[in-house]
Amino acid sequence: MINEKVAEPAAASNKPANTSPRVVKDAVIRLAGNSQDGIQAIGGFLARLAGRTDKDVMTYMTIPATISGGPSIFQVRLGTGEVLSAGDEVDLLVAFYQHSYRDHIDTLRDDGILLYDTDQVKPEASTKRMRAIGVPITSRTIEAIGGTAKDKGKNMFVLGLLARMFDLDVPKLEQMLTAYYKGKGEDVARNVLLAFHAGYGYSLTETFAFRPATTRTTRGQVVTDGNQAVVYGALAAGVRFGGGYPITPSSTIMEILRQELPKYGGLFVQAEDELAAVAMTCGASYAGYTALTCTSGPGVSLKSEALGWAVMAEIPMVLVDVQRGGPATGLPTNVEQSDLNIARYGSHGDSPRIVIAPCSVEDCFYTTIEAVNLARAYSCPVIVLSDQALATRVETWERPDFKKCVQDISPNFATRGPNFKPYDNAGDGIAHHAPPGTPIADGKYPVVTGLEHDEYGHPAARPANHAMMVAKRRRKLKLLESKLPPPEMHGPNEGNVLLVGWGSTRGPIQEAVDRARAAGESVSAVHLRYLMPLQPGIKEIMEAFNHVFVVELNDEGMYGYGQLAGILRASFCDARIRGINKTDGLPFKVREILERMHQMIKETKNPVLA
Amino acid sequence: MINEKVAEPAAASNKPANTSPRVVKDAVIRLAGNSQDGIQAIGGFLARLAGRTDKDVMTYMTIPATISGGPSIFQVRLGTGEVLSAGDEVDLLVAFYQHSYRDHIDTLRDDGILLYDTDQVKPEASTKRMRAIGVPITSRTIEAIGGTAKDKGKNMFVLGLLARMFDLDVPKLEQMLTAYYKGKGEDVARNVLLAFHAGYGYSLTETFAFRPATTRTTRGQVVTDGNQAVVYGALAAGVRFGGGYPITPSSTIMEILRQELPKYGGLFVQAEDELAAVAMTCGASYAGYTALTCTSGPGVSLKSEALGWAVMAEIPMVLVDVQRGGPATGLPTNVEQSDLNIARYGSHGDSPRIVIAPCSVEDCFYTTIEAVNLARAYSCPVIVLSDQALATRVETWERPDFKKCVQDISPNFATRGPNFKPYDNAGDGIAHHAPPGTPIADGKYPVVTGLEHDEYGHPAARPANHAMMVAKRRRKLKLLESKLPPPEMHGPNEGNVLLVGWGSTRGPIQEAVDRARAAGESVSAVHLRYLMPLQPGIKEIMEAFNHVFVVELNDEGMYGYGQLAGILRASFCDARIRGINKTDGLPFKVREILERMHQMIKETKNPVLA
Amino acid sequence: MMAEAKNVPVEQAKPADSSRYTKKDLVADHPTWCPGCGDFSILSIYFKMMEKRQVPHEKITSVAGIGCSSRFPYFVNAHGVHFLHGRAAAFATGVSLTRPDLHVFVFGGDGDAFSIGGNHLEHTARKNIKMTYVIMDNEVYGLTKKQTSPTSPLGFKSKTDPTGAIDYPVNPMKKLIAAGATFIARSHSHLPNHVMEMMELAMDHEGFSVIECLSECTEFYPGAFDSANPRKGGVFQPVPAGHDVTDELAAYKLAMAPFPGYFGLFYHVNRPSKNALEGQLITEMKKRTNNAAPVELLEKTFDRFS
Amino acid sequence: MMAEAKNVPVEQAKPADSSRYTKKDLVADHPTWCPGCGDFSILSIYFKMMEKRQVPHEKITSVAGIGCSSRFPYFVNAHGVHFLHGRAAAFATGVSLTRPDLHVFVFGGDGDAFSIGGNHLEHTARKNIKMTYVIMDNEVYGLTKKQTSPTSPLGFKSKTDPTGAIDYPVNPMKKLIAAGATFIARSHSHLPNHVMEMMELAMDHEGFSVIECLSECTEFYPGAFDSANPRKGGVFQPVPAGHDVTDELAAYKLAMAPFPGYFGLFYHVNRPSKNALEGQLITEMKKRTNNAAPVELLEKTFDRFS
Ligand SMILES: Cc1ncc(C[n+]2csc(CCOP(=O)(O)OP(=O)(O)O)c2C)c(N)n1
Ligand SMILES: Cc1ncc(C[n+]2csc(CCOP(=O)(O)OP(=O)(O)O)c2C)c(N)n1
Ligand code: SF4
Ligand code: SF4
Ligand SMILES: [Mg+2]
Ligand SMILES: [Mg+2]
Repeated sequence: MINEKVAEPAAASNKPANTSPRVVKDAVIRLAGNSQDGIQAIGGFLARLAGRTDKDVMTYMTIPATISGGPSIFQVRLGTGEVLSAGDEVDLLVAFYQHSYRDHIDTLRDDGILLYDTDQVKPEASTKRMRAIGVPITSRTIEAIGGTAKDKGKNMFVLGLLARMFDLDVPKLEQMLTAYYKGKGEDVARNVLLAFHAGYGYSLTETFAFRPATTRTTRGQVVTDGNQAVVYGALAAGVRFGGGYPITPSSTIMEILRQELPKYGGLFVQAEDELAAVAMTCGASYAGYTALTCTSGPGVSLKSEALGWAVMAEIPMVLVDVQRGGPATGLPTNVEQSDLNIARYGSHGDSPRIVIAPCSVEDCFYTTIEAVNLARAYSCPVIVLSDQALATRVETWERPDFKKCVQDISPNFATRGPNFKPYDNAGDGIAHHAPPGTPIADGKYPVVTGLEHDEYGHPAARPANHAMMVAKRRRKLKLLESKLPPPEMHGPNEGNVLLVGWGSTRGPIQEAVDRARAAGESVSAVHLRYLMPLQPGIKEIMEAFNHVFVVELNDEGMYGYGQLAGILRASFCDARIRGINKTDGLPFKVREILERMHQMIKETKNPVLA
Repeated sequence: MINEKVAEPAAASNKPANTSPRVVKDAVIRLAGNSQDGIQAIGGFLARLAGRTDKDVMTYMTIPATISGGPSIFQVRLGTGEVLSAGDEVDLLVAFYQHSYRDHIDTLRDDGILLYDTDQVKPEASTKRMRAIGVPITSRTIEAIGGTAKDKGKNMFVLGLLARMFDLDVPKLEQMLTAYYKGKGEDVARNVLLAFHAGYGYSLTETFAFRPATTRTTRGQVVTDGNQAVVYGALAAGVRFGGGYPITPSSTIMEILRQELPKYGGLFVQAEDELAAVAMTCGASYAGYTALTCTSGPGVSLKSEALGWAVMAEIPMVLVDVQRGGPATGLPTNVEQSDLNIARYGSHGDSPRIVIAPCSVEDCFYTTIEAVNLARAYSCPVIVLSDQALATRVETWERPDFKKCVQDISPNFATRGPNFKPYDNAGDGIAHHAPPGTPIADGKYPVVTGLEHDEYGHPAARPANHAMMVAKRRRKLKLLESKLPPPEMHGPNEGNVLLVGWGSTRGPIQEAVDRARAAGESVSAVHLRYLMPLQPGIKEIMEAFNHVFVVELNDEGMYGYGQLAGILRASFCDARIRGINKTDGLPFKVREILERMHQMIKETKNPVLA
Repeated sequence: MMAEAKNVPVEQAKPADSSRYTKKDLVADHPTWCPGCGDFSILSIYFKMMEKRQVPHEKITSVAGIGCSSRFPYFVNAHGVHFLHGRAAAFATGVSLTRPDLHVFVFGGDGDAFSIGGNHLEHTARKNIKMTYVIMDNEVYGLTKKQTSPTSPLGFKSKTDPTGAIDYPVNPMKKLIAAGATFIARSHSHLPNHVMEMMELAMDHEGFSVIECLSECTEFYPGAFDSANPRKGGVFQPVPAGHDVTDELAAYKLAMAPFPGYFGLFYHVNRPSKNALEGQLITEMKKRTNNAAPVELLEKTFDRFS
Repeated sequence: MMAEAKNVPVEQAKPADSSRYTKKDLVADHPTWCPGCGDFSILSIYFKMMEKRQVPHEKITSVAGIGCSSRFPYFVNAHGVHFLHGRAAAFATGVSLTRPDLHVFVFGGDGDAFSIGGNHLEHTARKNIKMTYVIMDNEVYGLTKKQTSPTSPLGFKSKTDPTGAIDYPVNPMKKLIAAGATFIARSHSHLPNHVMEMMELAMDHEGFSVIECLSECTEFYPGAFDSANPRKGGVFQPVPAGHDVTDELAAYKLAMAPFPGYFGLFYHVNRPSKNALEGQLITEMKKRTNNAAPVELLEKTFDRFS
């Protein structure tokens, strides 16, 4: 945050602001207006700019839950050096309207800066220590580009103000603006620049400069949201068919794939419903093209039957679940990590499958590639647990090395057999299918089925056969487990408190660890990327700490622990495993994690008997 | 078994059989033929007869997996005093054909009796010590009723033989036969009796008599299978609407309800699929008539979305899941207990619901009534976990006291409000709905929804509201938990080994305990009827034993324990909880439980560190 | 329950507060629809019709699936349900068959009705379950922000067909006629009087009545239905005067007319509703068992089991 | 893949063992069907047709849902899939769209196609996905032992309608015509030559072809189709000579004939299949991006992201 980085302590007080730019490591900027004001665009340009200037960025946006407009915010955290979370407290609040001021002033940290439109906002008496800067945003924009266009222009005026305040790279910004708006027509592009310069020209007393960063990447950085990262991960992995049905917040995966796949010789089908979407995904995978389906919320429940079929038939395929608030229709535009149980247990019968979760936007890219490869290597469906926060958040990440990660997974039609057994029980127990079009040497062709079957795929109700096949489907996951890397630690391998996390909460958890350690506490974190099967060494890691708290965005359940915690307790029978959970539909704040952690430590007399 | 009860030890040898009837406590009789031979009918009549003569009976039948005919068996265990399982070993094998002899001779216990058709079967050299009795069943039947009708008659001839062999109540049998067959025409009924008497007239050297039982019941006994018990439980509970879609082995619930409900002023709809079936069940329940839907296997997966809706909307309804072999299409006509996880965790999001499991055919009746009442009391969907074994098994049980258990649950349309809040968060957190047709005093009507909502049922995305409502849906189940009785023990409250069971495995588990204790071992069993939430006191019970084995008909999973075991380990973090599992699609044999138990005890050096 | 339900028929059940109500008594949440959304007019017609017909306030029951249009029940101050995407008709079936004292209205969009809900719509129609289903067809997915709908015309540019829709669309009228629906009408939300007329006819039909009501999505498919809107220079073509609404083939022929096609009552026949048929079955069975009470019935059955 | 698939077109892919094969090379498990089940004849016609047409053995692909009829793939010694109840058409869509070198056959029952699978059937038809779907209609649920099917006639006594079916049944031909299927035929398993003729025509159709083939369930609905079986004294009524198979209304009129109705080709038009349309889209997009390789494409895209 800004004042941590302030050169002279004085700044923390309320004395008249100085004019020389102060050097900062990062800044959390919240733009609060209405969804029509295009504040998303401001955030987008700031993020893109950051990407091009070796700054890191993490954004956090709320999508209005209602259909028609309404209040909306966009929060961007710009920094040099890895930015882990969107930031708890706001360093700079830009308030477009009175309601923006009212609803968000509390998020401003002490001594933070309030930038408000004097034409719209009358700051109310507030005990908060802050530096309030009024700018006639509306009227100045009107001056710059005329009244009619003003609504389109205010965001650009503010972008100009921010460029001035943070000494951003103006030529680069101008490039981006013209590149982006020229499509929309000459006059639009002109107005955009007029408004931008009017803002940049406005003289501000408060200015900052980001501490120069040492370039960390050779290939440079890119800026995407999580769903885009999933899409391009799938394309790089060689996926050429997808089936889906629209549902928030997963829809953009389908929408972008629908547009991109044809260029790659593939296609994406918007099915009539989720049942058809997953069925055609099974079909394409059976045909030799390991395929992907994506959904959220209710769609996950609807796909559980076919997922079970893929487990039984041992067909590789990938389901990307962009988790949202549940149950039922729940909270479509909020984040939750409450689909872990259904991902592991969501089909009838014993139906073991692979479950993995990305921990950042960048990781969405690599996790999707890995999902495709695990599905193929183990002839098993793989569920990728992303979530609404990852999906809609824009982050900068190192541009991938496509020469390395792009792969061709087109089918192998080489003759198989003789005596070809797709479900051969010998060895590792992994099925090896021959897609249709594959000749079988002895002319005895296999069948792929959801009935219990013999090694050739033909129905077999013999008691011993079912027991054997159940064990076979389990055995291959044991093999995978044995090959998994130990989980990633953040902080020392032993100490007082271990925070366990999975998925999108990694950032805030690691930042919590950093803060706690900075404050002299003995706290580490371990992040689980593989949720079925689990990685080796977790038990040992936990045993090296006094307290084990599993941090999850899901319900603490009837006994005070969440979904991953329940799985870990079942696996390791360690009663110290407890949960730090919340279900308010928002990502964890670093503060929330630390407060809950301190409280639970206090409550624990003897952790072993806890 | 017979020889346990033999008067003189001599009988266990091969000396010429004596002719005076020997007194036995129970007998396991396996009839092996083809499905066309009507051996089911023999078993049925024996069961009914037992019901009318204060004998207990438990049957076990295999349904041919293929569509057209084929080999089939029916096993009936007759006894005085409670019969817990269908019996591991056969005391009397009736073999109609050579294949019947070949496939089933191994199930005959040493010194058991083989009764075979000399016209069809040539006993092969066998090391087994047995008493083989050949009877020209086919030709004698032909003599009795003529060649053409013989296929219809053989089963009745055999029934006659058994009546003679076990000194059964012939007048009662004749009554039943005439009552049953007169509908099929004069000649049929006559042939049936001719064949029966021919069999009864055949002079046998081996005869037995059941030890007289003291009548245990005042209302007398009835004979039904588990699905029938569910149906009449639902009718007694006041259920007047059901929706379903055919699927084995749950179909008969739908079929009988379809026939019975109109007499009660209700109806059952065969829907176009499971999604519609559960949807209209939700609809009827919303309309004020707590309704029931039933399914198996894939149908459970398909219903998980709407179940989640009912959790969120807090609509009472009952889903009866007659579990079969999974995953996917799996083994439709075999038993498995592998739907516990999906019952608890099968919907996306945090979706807590109530899960209970009956342990016998009789219990299917009372569990269904309880399910209806829990659903209404907690405004929550309830899942009843029956299975294929319970569903198709015929048992005798005490006739229910309908005056006591029949209830009227028709809706309450009394005016509600003012300020009516169906989702009032005050107090126990249980929703109280007003069905349509209910006036609201202040004219402000509620909405029922699957979106997260405020107390009036209107959509609310406020972070604090979601957290509150999630807690509310959890809180009411905590309340239920606090009201549950401690689980049922079989055997002393402390000792060396505790067997934990749920659902249909209760019989074999308790019989295993009895056998082990008879052999001087310290073994007890606890049976869990409530699987979500769990009953109080389980932890304490387990702590009073050295070994805790959870006996389940599902996969031992990746870590050596099944689905209930996993839940118990998560709840109590007791590493001694391990699994005795099998997935061969057949009910547990008492022997299988004991063998596995002994093996696991041997393998365990220090149970605490196991 | 069909039986029980008879204890609370419409007339008897005059509740405490069912004195004559007006439209504004039916207003609930302010609709979250976009300005100009066609759904507004259908909502106000529903209010107007109820005010006119004075269905007892507590008996008004609106059921919906998921979609912009499906938020309808939140905006009506009466009993209402917001169920699952595509399953509203099946849910309403459970309500209708257990509650002869109610006439359920179902509201939802084209995706809800023809994509994910297509099968339920068809089977509810053929079984002739008593209810009125108003399909608010904007030929696009609104709530999820502009994907192709089964009714989107060929060439329609959406987020899932950026170069234009290529899948041959569903023809709602053909589908409903072939499915065996007994009351099938088509209307246009920009012509409120016509919508009102169709809704009243539908409400009075003894069985399954369905109205496809074109309802413009001003946000994602503006102007979609101008060609049938006189106020936008379009031509509103009513079903020809001579049309015989009991002639299935003639109705199918009308359905073949090119967009924007005809508006009005395409098909209307009287076939016993499933509600009526199940009612008869109940009456018969109760007669056969001479109206035995549940306890008696169960005792009799269990006599056979012992 | 559409692209890749072009690398293995039918002609090139002559495999090691694809020398001319005979019917008996296609025989797998002995069918578990009941004696006399109508499904036997459809199976042997499939063998006969394949023998005649010599589709390369490794390219024969049969997909099914769940049901007696759906066990079909087990009895065919060729690539086959036994998927889920009602979802065979959706599964086959995934196979068809990724594999232009195959012509997928789907086999299943009336419950599979019209009850649980009704929506997939309809959308597969309107999207005109290339495949041949043979619906083996016995007007009853066979595998689950005699429940009412959507095609069971009124009055049919089943375990779920002990007093006779009361739900107005689906009319398969009407449904398929209204859905926009491009090849619609009707046949009768007791007339093998007719079935064979229809199957061959269907197989050669460039799009979605569907045959409703009456196939008697001797176990649970014996004699159901005798009235159309000359050998049982019935009358087999072929589609009238003059019938124009491109005339939708005429086809619908034929579908209105009372049971047992007409047999033969009801409707047949050429509308580009989704396979073809998606193929064009791919060609276009690849042209626009002048056939850039995946790595290039991704680099270009990520230039925009940086
Ligand atoms: C099972 C399921 N799938 C998908 C969704 C996401 N979803 C909500 S509404 C909708 C379609 C909206 O289109 P339409 O039914 O035409 O209603 P409109 O918004 O246009 O009025 C979709 C796909 C969902 N809520 N549930
Ligand atoms: C999701 C699901 N629901 C129900 C079933 C049970 N089931 C299997 S086949 C079948 C219907 C059989 O009828 P049909 O499709 O006409 O085929 P047939 O046996 O008559 O050839 C049903 C309901 C299932 N396997 N899966
Ligand atoms: S998005 Fe379209 S359908 Fe939805 S409210 Fe707005 S205008 Fe109406
Ligand atoms: S039950 Fe009917 S459909 Fe099934 S195999 Fe037998 S005859 Fe054929
Ligand atoms: Mg729409
Ligand atoms: Mg059938």
